[in-house]
Amino acid sequence: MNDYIIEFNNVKKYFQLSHGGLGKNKKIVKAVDDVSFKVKRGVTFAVIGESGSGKSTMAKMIMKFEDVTEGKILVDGEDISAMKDKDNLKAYRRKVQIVHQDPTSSLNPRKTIKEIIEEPLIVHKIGDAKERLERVKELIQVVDLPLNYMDRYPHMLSGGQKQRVGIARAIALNSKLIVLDEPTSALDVSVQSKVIDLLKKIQKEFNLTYVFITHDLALVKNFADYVIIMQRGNLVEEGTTEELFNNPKQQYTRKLLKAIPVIGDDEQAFLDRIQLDDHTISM
Amino acid sequence: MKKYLVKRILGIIPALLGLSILIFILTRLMPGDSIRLAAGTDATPAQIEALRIEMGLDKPVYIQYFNYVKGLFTGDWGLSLRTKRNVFLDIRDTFAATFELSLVGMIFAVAIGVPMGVIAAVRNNKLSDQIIRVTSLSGIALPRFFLAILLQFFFSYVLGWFPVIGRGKVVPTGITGMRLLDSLLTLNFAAFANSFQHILLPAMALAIASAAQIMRLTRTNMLEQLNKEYIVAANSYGLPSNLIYNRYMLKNAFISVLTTIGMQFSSLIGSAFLVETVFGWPGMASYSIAGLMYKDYNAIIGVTMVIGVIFAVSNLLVDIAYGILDPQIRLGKA
Amino acid sequence: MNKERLLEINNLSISFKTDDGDIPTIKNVSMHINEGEIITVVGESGSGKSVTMRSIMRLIATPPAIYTGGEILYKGKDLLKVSEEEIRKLRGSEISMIFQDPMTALNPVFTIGEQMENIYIYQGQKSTRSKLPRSKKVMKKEARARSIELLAKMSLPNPEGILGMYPFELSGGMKQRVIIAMALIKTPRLLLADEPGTSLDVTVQSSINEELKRLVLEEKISMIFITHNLGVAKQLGERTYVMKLGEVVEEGESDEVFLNPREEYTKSLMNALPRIV
Amino acid sequence: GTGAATPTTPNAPTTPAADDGFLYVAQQLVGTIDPAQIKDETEVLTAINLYDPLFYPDMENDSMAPVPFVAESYTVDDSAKVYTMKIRKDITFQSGNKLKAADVVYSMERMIAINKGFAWLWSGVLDSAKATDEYTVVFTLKNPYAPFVSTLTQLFIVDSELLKANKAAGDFGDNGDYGLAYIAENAAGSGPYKLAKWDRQSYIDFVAFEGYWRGWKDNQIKKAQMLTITEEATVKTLLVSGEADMIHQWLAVSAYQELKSTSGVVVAEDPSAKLQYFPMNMQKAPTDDINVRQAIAYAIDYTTALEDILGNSVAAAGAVPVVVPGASENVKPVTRDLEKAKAALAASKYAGKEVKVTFMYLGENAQQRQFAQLVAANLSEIGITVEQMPVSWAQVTEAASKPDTTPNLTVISDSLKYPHVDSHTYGIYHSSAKGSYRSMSWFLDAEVDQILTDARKAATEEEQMSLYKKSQELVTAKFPAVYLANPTHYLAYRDYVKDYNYTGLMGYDLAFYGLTIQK
Amino acid sequence: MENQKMKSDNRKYSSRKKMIKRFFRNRMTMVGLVIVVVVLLLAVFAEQIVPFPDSNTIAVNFKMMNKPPSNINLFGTDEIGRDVLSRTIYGARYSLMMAGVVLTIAVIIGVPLGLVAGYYGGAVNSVIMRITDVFLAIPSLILALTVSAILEPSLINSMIAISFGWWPWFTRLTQAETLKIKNEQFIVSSEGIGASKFRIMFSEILPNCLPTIIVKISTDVGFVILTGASLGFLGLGAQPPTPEWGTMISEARVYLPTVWWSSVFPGLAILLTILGFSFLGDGIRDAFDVRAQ
Ligand SMILES: Nc1ncnc2c1ncn2[C@@H]1O[C@H](COP(=O)(O)OP(=O)(O)OP(=O)(O)O)[C@@H](O)[C@H]1O
Ligand SMILES: Nc1ncnc2c1ncn2[C@@H]1O[C@H](COP(=O)(O)OP(=O)(O)OP(=O)(O)O)[C@@H](O)[C@H]1O
Ligand SMILES: [Mg+2]
Ligand SMILES: [Mg+2]
Ligand code: NI
Repeated sequence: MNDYIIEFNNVKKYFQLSHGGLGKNKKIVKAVDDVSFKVKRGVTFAVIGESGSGKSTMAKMIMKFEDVTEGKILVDGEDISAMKDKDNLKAYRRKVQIVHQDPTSSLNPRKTIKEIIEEPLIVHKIGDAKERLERVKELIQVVDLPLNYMDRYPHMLSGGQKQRVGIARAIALNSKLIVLDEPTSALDVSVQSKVIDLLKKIQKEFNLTYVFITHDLALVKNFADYVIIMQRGNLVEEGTTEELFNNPKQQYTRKLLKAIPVIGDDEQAFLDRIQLDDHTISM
Repeated sequence: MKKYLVKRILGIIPALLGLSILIFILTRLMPGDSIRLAAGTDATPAQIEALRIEMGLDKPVYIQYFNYVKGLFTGDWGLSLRTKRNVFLDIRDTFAATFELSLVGMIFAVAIGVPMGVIAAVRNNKLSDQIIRVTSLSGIALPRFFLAILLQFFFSYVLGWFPVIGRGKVVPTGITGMRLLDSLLTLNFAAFANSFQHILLPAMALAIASAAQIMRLTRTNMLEQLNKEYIVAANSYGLPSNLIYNRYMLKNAFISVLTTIGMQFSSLIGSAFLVETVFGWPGMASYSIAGLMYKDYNAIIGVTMVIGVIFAVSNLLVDIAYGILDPQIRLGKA
Repeated sequence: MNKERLLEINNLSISFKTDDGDIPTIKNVSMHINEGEIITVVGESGSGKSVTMRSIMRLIATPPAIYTGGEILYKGKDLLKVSEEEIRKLRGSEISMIFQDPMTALNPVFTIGEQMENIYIYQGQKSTRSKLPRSKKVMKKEARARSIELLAKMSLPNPEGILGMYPFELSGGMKQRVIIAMALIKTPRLLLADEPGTSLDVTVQSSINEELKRLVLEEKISMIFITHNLGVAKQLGERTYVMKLGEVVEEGESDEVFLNPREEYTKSLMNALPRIV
Repeated sequence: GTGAATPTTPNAPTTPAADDGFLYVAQQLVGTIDPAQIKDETEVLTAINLYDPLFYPDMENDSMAPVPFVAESYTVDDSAKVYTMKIRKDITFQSGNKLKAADVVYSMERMIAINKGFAWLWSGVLDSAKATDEYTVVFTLKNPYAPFVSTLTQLFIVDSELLKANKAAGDFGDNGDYGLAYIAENAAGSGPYKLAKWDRQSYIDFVAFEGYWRGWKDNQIKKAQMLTITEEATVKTLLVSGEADMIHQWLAVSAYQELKSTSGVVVAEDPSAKLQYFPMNMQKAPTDDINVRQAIAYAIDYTTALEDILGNSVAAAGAVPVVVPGASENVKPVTRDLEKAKAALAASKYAGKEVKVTFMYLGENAQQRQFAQLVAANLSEIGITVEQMPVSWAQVTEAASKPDTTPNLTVISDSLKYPHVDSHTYGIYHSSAKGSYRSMSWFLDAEVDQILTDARKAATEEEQMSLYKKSQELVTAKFPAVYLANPTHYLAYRDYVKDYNYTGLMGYDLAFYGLTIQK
Repeated sequence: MENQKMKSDNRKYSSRKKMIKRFFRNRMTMVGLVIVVVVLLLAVFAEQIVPFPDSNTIAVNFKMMNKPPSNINLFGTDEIGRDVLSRTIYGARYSLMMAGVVLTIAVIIGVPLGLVAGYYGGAVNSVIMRITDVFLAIPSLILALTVSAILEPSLINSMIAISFGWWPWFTRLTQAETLKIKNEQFIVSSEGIGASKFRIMFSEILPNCLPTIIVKISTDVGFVILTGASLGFLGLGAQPPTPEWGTMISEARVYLPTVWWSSVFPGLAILLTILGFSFLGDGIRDAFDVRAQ
């Protein structure tokens, strides 16, 4: 078995704007431009970057919502761009799941929690109605929701609870790889920390790999094992979380770190050591 | 904007082509022996056959269609079975009257509907709102022809305020064929007054239903605007309420009303037929209805195509207006 | 400190009429701000920060809102009692508000210039037909000059160009700066900043906050800054109010509140915060 | 209208639409003003105003019998095939040209060559038309044709010089297009009125032709408009409010009853030469059985139809309207007799079976709707089910073309095509007339055919009439139709309009020249 | 911040109970509901209610032709002597049936097409929407007239004829809604679990379009009845003795203004019904959408 669950090999994704027309000045957006990295199994792999830097595009390519313009993405050692037909794709989607940023808009407002969590099981024809119900109950317990929430509609849940439903749905198929696209940016700090704790718990329990997309560096510090930093479609820096915080190499990374709003004097002191103009961190 | 317009204009062509095929097929499927009627019901079989050949109806349908489309571009829209004239000429003679009526009707509808909608929204759920809503709904809720008869009866016959029928005797020098416009162009105010007096009732009969719809839509959109953050913001800057209502909200609300206006215009022309019949308005109505009754193929197709073009053009104009109002489109995005 | 008291909220209570009956949303909230001061209000989502601020400007529709008690004294005058006319005069000129979401707080179909100009010319007027203090032409010129000045102060490149642009032509950060400029166009005494720019990037957001603080200090404007980011609160404000479920649960000097929280709630907020050290 | 000066209704508008001249409201648009193409009432009326026919109904004696008009006198030779006609010498066309024999010949030749409108009256009949001198025309027929002179009321004389001068390229050899293009827009006649303006979708304006050979009196109409309005309520309002001076005959009967009680309005009621009847398809089950036809004929409630629906109309006695000379007095109207009806049905081959008939009528016509309801109710009493088929006129004409598309019963209103009994005997029941709305009975009978052919050739008037009458008796005995009524002809006008005179021949009663205004 | 969005979304999709509450609170909606219920009851129990139960059959009474309202005939009698009140009550049945059938057909054809066009996008969308445009470009009246001329006049055929021009509106509406909904996260997330296109269209998107569609249906009821009336005006609608309101008006209009009762009463019936359904429609919309309160 391959050590790496995901490999990006010189992946590019270009979008063409203003298509059609009379052929002149077709604008191209290089959403992801020649990016390579590898993700080990069982880790939390953080992707950081300002808005528009290509984070979500990467997530979409992993999910096969978007095709790769150039380069190769291997998941479990398999080239996913080669997967073309419907059955392959369906099988692939049992393996890889995504949790979206906004818990409200990612749940169908006209379905009950049970229906929402059950849907992947139905789609993949897993079990009969009774077995599925058991599985849904189990999942609801895994994400620490009361069982009687099953018949509620999304709008009757709080943001954090909704996000838990999203997570339950993502792990329903026993997927090993979960992409988290800013899963907590819509949540309050207090709720956020609970969700992160839950994610950590589940990760341990089921040995999951997370691709964790965020712009909150403080969160990364607490949650991720490995970090890559994106800027305008390019991968500008990568390393373990420790490395990155203690020894940021790129000016851009340091700017990101400096922008973290902090409370404690110790934190302030930590940030104060980071100099924007040169590479050294004064002790 | 330019690209956007070019795209829109090009988009019209397939629609019109489809329209011509659809209506061509439909007319051929209509029952009734039009040729026999056209020849006169006492005509002999030989007379009928001669006319059939003269009209080209002995040829296969696809050839008839092909000839028809060819004719469209050369101004030969086929002979009307009833008038034995080129349909193009028949429509040309009547078009201006119908168009003027519909246009004035549309102007009335907007002039009534939009302010009413604004008032209803401002007074949301107060008595005046309810009254406006109920009366406007009553406007929608009567068949237009019935409304026309009632208006004519009360305002022309009982009250004697307006003429019963026609476009008036004081005719301005013809330029566009639309009398109100012509009389303005020639500064003939007597003709304007006379024409206006004549057009008022039919245009109203036509406008009321559309006005009610426009009013409803304006009201809904204005209410939606009330909850927009930028309107709350505008209030927070201490701006006068008339500025907020009549400019900040209305301009946004009107953008979506516009689309409806475009769609309404063609249905207005369609309904104009019913109103014209009642008011003896010399427009396309009697021509088209007689065309339908007598299965006058070329007349039906001609009229439908003309209305189709108006539909397309009015939607195009709406798109342009849309673009002017909505900077996002005007400046070439989206 | 012996600065003049600018605004004082005493025991403000507000309920909302809903389908489930009247729900008390703001409960006995008291706050104050002095001339030249910057204070922050923190609290989790739904704790009533925005409602409190908007009620100062009387921007909440009644109904559904009902003022069930308390007073809001601005320079000693109870804002809840003044006429519609008076409050309109105050809005934008004495008290201004910065809206949180730059995407929705600008009217999409008018240029930035038109929108700023309207505020400059018509702020406080009863109607657009009311008599203006100076001729419209003169005022337009003044409005333009003032707008350019403010946009430049907000570090926006090419302010003149921006005046002719529509909101959709600007980036989120630019829009947020424009919104701030709009709030400042009449140099208010009190600025209510409701989480400005939180929907933007961290880096953009922090630079906007810095610029805002600088401008406010420069123009000697008092500011109430709302945020749910404790870090931001600490960086910006001298004093901080912590709100929870419509109540003020803790208040004090910012350093004090954050470093030595007294209330359980404040402590739990602090604990939930991911820390980098 | 001219009535505007003295409004008779308190609230009549002060500015009527037509404030100068006479306003006549017609029910349908004029499609053509070419006398060689005209076919319906409004077109005939237009032609009468613009042109002069060779013969005219005898209006003075209140009769539809043809009297010489453009023709001064005529003689027929012994073979009954050669008609020699003297043409009046005092007629000038509106162009200033003199009307001469050549114009008459040209008009007839043009008619037959174009072969539209009323050409069918002569196209199989006429052998030649020749001008033997400036004012003499000789028509030679292929066979004797009794109604020939009657048909000449439909021959309007066109100005041959004018048309020749204005001819365009066309299919008629030397004659080019026979002036079709020109005459489509212009009048080329000698009639009392000139064409002032023709708005094809709305109205025709006429002004008096000062040089008209019959001259002008003071109170005659010098300016007139024929305006087409299809909406009945509008038509009534126009007359009642005084905007219109005269309105057409096609409103619902109740409208005229109502107008009668309106002050200032006169409603003329005359027995008409129209036939309102329901031909029964003799080639389609179950009306192929004479017993069924008989049952139907006896089941109809004629009294209600005549009194309530048609309002004081005369019961029809067979196909020929009672006012037409030559109508057989042996043919009597059928009256309702349910016993007879039931007995007849029981005697039919459909006895004991479910009998169902189709009934076609014009859906937009109030009267015909009422007929349909009445017939449905009446026939249900003897156990016949009626399937109602409301249609448009186009569909009636199509249905009439074949026996299997022709419904069991159809409501037909048939007016005289020429003032002669031949129109409603030969024209309806001779087998050569099949396939039109007039022959929806699909009556085929060799004996009747022979008698009708003989009638046309008969040497003497007396013999001719007896043959026509005999045919009527033979036809009626077979119950080819439910003969309902010779409905009363109604016409409404303002009371200052005088000298209105109904003779039964389509359009002639409305000729504006014959009306006077007296206030 | 985003929480605010969450809150407003919460309200947009507020619970059924609240929706029902809101629905019943509005006075206009209640008026509408009462009217609609009454009309429906009249339609269903016409036989039991009407004073002259045979007035929608072939029964004739020419002696009673066009009589004004009286104690016996509260709404007067028509051109055949039938009771106008009875016929107006029967008319509810036919007019509502017409609306029901037309809208059912229009929804069955229009909604799936709209879903497919909106969801698939691209060429499929262009083709469907171009065809839709063609139908929209013919005024519905002309289209209905032509089609009903082809089909021979009858109530059923006029329903078919009207449906012929009605479905495009539903296609347009559904397509626009679908375009909006299709980009919501929850659709993407359904795709993410491998749901089929069919499932996404009908199980995910459709339920979210329903409120809009229901509101359109409720307001369209009136327009269908009116279009039917216009067909009747031109002699192509329901046929005698069927007492469909539009046909009743157009048959009776030749007797105007003297005999006003036989057209005015069915006219009022249409008016009331349309008011009822419109108020109801507004109520449904407001119930679904609190922002407009
Ligand atoms: N379908 C598309 N068509 C065209 N451009 C696109 C498309 N999707 C993304 N882009 C562009 O690609 C770039 C990267 O977008 P992406 O959504 O990956 O950014 P992100 O890092 O996720 O930002 P955020 O933090 O705001 O979510 C942006 O400039 C965006 O405008
Ligand atoms: N129009 C309204 N009707 C009913 N309740 C309302 C209304 N507006 C606000 N509320 C309620 O008032 C409470 C306070 O809302 P507020 O917007 O002040 O919160 P906030 O502290 O600003 O939160 P956030 O950080 O999300 O902006 C919430 O529970 C909200 O649901
Ligand atoms: Mg993203
Ligand atoms: Mg807030
Ligand atoms: Ni927030």
